[in-house]
Amino acid sequence: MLSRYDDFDPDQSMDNEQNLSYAIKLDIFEGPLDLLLYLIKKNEIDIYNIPVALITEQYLQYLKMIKALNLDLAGEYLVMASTLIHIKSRMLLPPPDETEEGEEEDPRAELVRQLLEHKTFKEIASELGNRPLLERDVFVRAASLPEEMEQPMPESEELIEVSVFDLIEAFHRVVSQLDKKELLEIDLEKLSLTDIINDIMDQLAAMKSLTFEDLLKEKKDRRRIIYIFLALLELVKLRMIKAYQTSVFGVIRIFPAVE
Amino acid sequence: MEKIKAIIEALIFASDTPLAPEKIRAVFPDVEKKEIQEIIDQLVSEYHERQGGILLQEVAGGFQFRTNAELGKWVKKLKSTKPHNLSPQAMETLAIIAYRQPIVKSEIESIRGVDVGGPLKNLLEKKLVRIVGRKDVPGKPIIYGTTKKFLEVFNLKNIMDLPNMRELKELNQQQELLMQDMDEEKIQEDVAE
Amino acid sequence: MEKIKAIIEALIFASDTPLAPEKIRAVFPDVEKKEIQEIIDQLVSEYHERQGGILLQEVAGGFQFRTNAELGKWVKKLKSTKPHNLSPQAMETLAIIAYRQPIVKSEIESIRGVDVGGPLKNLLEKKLVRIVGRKDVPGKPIIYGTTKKFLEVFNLKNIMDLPNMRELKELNQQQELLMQDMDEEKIQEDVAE
Repeated sequence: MLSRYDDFDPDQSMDNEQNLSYAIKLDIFEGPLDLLLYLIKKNEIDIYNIPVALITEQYLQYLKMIKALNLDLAGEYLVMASTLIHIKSRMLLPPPDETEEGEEEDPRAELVRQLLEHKTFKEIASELGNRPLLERDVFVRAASLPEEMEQPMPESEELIEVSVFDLIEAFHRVVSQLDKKELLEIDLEKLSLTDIINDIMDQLAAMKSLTFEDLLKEKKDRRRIIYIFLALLELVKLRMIKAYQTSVFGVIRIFPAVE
Repeated sequence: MEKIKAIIEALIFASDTPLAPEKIRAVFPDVEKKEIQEIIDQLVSEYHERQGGILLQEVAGGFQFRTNAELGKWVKKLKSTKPHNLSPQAMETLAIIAYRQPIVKSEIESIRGVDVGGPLKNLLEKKLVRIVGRKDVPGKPIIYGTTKKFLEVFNLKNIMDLPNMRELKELNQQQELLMQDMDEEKIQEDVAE
Repeated sequence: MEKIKAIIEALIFASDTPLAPEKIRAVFPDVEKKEIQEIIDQLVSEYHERQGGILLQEVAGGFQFRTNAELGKWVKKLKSTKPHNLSPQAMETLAIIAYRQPIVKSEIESIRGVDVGGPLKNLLEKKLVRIVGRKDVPGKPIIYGTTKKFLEVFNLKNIMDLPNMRELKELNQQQELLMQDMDEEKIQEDVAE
């Protein structure tokens, strides 16, 4: 029987304990704002005029109790505790110098704002949950249509609904299965070359043969000349085209490698 | 006319998702948009007056036949499906996203006062919430919003159809006014002392 | 009685298979079998007399709502205006072609590790991919590239608009971080539930 506990990992047991306490805590309150709202309700306090000293005291008592029960306390509760103490101390300060310009905001204002917002959303959430929910209160047609209805009309052009993110995701899937060293190196240059390669192949398909000058046309900027030249080199390397020159310094004429 | 009505009824019935009037128009390019809407409205009220088990409802920007919500418990008896059960945490997180979208995680957390990673993942998995983009601030936090499925599940025509959307806005204004009041009171107290 | 009729209508509508009267009885053990059959018959004739787009029909030992068969061609027309998604295989093949074009089939296959004849044909039919030429090596393999329609469908100005490898990596890392965060939180939540 004992042997079952031989490989018992004490660290792990502590983890479990912590997670368990986390669970209990969540069951009681969903965070410090929830706890504060509970205290406000319990004491029948006006949320716009919170007696900070009283609430802080009760809040800290609660934290003590949670600790006494040996429950793990999420950091947010401690942050709220220090906020409360800070507000309390500010409330105790003498009023600001009367000659001082500008309004001094009530130290509680920000907290009240937060509490009201939280309270509002709690109410909205419960209202949202009371709506007629699909698969709980309302149901849609679940049966599939007879097969002949599902077949679309053949002659119509198919629409495709995809985004570039779908494409990237797909590419990720592929790449993630490859070795690191095999990672496809794609950069802007390669891609812009692709455009020009496609363009050249299109023209070749139409014209059967082309000269370098044909390709340059009127757009004779340096960048384009270099790119077209690189594209031609790539095409020759890929064995997609053949290039012929009638004489040294003569016209370079290119043909598709395969008709 | 009666024929078109029957066809539109069939189209809405056959569609797997709520059918937008524009999609119906794609089938009838010759029929006016207004006429299609009128026919749909007729169908909606016919089913409503009939008080049967099926209703034609506007959901997520389209029209769909759905069972009458009052009969839900009976249908559930037959289907024994798992409804979209959301924990209170997930529901509150969803409510915040729905009403405040587009919104980043830290903003949700400042309202809820706790970490929302768990519920957020849950909502993403259920496809009720989606990543809308990234905010152009340091850290490029992810921006969240609700999905079409959210509208379908919660029986909403569109986001403005959310209950109390207007009330909530008013409440926010009231809060701001109150805050001002509080400030003023404080000053008066100060003066009185 | 009217209530039971509405419930039965809702049950038949929401069922994913033709609903047998015995199954309906399982929901209403107190109602006579005969009465249930009568109500179903009533519904059938109501829908029949209405001459609308939906009919209640007896199919395969049960009852099911179906579109009026006479309107079938309209339903088909709707279905064909519905946008289609690409299968994951087609999408992966397309992604490889987009990033690595000009490319021959065997190269795609060496990356994907499977035959891509099917998806490739699909992509050619959809005019997302085209034959750019043939390679001058034994077998004269066909070289593939993307089309103008590809750019249109993916809303790209040109091929350079595709995110490059560095951006892809960054995106991936961020996603992984996000997932890690979420996983950790998920564990806690799971325990909490």
